[in-house]
Amino acid sequence: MAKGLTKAFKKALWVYHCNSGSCNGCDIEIIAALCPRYDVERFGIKLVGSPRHADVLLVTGPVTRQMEDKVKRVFEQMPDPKAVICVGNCGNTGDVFYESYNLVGPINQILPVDVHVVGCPPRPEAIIYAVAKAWTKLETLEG
Amino acid sequence: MSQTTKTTYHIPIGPIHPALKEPVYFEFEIDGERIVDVDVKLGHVHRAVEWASRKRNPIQIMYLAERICGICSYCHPAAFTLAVEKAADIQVPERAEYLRVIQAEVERITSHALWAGVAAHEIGFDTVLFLTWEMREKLMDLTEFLCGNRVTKGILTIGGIRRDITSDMVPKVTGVLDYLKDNFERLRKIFLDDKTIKMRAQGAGILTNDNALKLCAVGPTTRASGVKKDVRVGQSYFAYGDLNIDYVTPDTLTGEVNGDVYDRIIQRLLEIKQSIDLIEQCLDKMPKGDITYEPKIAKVLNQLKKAEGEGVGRHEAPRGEVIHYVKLDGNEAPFTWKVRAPTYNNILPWIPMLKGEQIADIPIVAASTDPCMSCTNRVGIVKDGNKYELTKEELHRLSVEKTRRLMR
Amino acid sequence: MTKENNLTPDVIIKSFKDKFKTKIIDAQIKKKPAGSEKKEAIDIWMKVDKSVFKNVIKHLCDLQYPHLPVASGNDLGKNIELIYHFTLNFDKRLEEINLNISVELPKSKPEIETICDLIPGALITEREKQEFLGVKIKGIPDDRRVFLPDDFPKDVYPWRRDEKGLEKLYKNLHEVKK
Amino acid sequence: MKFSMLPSVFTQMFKKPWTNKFPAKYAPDNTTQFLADVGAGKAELIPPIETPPNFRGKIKYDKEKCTGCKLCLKVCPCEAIEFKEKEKKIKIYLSRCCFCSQCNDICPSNCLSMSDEFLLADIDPYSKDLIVE
Repeated sequence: MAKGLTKAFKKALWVYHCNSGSCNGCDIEIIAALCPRYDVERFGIKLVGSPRHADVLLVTGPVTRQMEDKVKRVFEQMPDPKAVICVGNCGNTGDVFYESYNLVGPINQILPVDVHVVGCPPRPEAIIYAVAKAWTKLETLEG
Repeated sequence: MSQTTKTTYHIPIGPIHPALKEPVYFEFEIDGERIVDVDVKLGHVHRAVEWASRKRNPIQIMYLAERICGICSYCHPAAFTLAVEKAADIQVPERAEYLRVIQAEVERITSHALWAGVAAHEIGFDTVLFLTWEMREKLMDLTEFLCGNRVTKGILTIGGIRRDITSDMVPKVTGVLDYLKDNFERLRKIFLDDKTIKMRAQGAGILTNDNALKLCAVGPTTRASGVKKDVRVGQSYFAYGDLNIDYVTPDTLTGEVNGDVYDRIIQRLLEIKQSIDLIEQCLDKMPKGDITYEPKIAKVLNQLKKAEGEGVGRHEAPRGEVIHYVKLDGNEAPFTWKVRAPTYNNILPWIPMLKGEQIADIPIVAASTDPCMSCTNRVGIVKDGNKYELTKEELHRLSVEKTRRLMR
Repeated sequence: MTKENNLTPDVIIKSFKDKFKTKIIDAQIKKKPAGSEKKEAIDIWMKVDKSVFKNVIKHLCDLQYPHLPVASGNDLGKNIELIYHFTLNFDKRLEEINLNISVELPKSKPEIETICDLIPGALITEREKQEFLGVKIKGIPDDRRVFLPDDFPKDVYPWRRDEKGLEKLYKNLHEVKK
Repeated sequence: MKFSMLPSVFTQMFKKPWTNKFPAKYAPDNTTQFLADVGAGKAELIPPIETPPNFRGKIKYDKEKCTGCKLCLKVCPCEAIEFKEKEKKIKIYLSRCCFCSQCNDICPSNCLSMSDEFLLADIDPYSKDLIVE
């Protein structure tokens, strides 16, 4: 992402969640982060229905063979200043499914990932902590 | 004389989904608004679990089994331990059997609460989603208190259970149960007495009793159609043989069964009540004693290495019956391990359910069977050449619009 | 579907034995007590000859309409064994019986008739056997693949023990360490 | 009745919101600055929801007690533990670990234990502070 990001970009990060074959433990924790108890909406983070309106792509799961090109297509459809957060160890290193004939590898081989969230599944606060790390990274790009 | 040929449109749905659902791919043949034919393509979540188990010993497979489905992460290891214990002929102490029942029922309530929130969200009631998930957060705290992790419990081991519920932990459990009981009435009023949910759910996605039997549907989906099929009642495993438990079908509340989405809502609410009652029975009937037949895991592994035989483990998961088949033949990794998640059997009933429904009903009917992988997000309608896509928002708006139209 | 009421394990085995005589290779009953009152879960393991498999299932359906959750299979080197797991009496408290019918097919020509006409629910598990074990199911209504991707090589069957085709697809996600 | 939700709306209005405002009530303008202040003790971080006793979080490894018996390698489901031959010690990759604590139970000299720290996120999955030496 080129320099010259406005200050307001990180104030309202719209999030698109993409499940590339995960066991949906991490997906539930993402939705739990949106629910009233952790409420990431106070940071302006909203789940949107289409990658075309999203700034951050939340990817979960070790990418299965059928989902590889679909995950890439979703990534390309996102408008440019974008970030990718990989939630859960499955995406970081495929924790329990580390050897298989139908998986095509941790997500950082397919997409440029900005922040890896460790945990199986990570607690909603760990996801908020990862979003804070993403802010610090975005701030380095602010013009 | 323009003779209009009746053509059906072909709608692909999926497989990427913005909300929590897993990727599955629907192909609908629709005629106007009515669905003529449904075709489901699975396999987007195929992580070759059974194939990977050939190089691992049973303790490692336990954690592979736990991550097959994130929401009901207790049912697969439960069926796996039952199968291994039958194959290797291991006797589990009684206290562990009762503790296993408590964990199974806590997970069932958590999963049904999650489903209730998602179903309400599909119809358009987001506040009910937040309300049921607030109740679910209390249950997640209870699970974290009992097992150490909110979602993947990791509490089962072969021949017993890893964490005990000591007497000073019991008040916390009963505290959450009391909170559930007085909230249950609020939930029942919201779901069952609400005029709009009745309009949307009654008569939608009907699965007749005969179809449910023929297509071997399992779990709440088939019990809502009046088929008395529940592994906990039919077979004696864990400690279900000692508790008084009976089949739960919607007619216990409304006196008649017609197998539509409304009955599935009733079915799941009744099962939450039944699970609360089961946990209380277990808490006061729990015998003393140790919680695993062999605390040293290394010794368990050696014994399993020498064991031979095959076994079938069946457990009643929140979505239906989970069945595992394990064949041990005397070396470190089991010879075969076959997993069958409940949603396999609930795929075929989708076809009779969805036939004749409108597009706007797809989300609620698909979500009513609480599939472990359901999806709708972008509906691409190919109409006279130009392809335009209804995003999840529009599909959701269609569904909400229909609710508003009915409300007037 | 006839509703036979007093189906006990010995009644079931006797009714199969005297109808198919030697074709039932062997049948054993296993019981496993559970809970403090030691109530038993009943398993019947039955080996059946390939030639008579279809009318064994027909006979079972007349006896009592079973619930078929799944058919599992394993590769025994020379031949492939398919095990159909049925349950009977599933609507009576504590009387559910697991009936596991296993049939062995030669690996050279693994073929078996479909039971989708008797039990329509068996379609998905039969399609899965076709793609994972390479068992040809004669007369299956729709034989597309269920779980494997379309670009998966045609004659590679992942559950077979001696499978060579998987090596080039295999990927260890930890290789990317350094 | 028509307005059945009104009573609960009013009760809800006077209740304290249930949200636990972890790290701060709203997004700080400059997060790096805010984290630096927290480090320096000037700003105060609202703690996350506290974890129950024996929560399964980041693994703690007591190097001296470890005898290098490699039992934990045998039982780890995700190959997250790597054995260093020369000094007979182990190295645990947190980005591979599935936090099942089987290694704690099987370790004869119980040098492995689970802390309750769970805020683990980093730019690179194999970075230094995600590996327990």
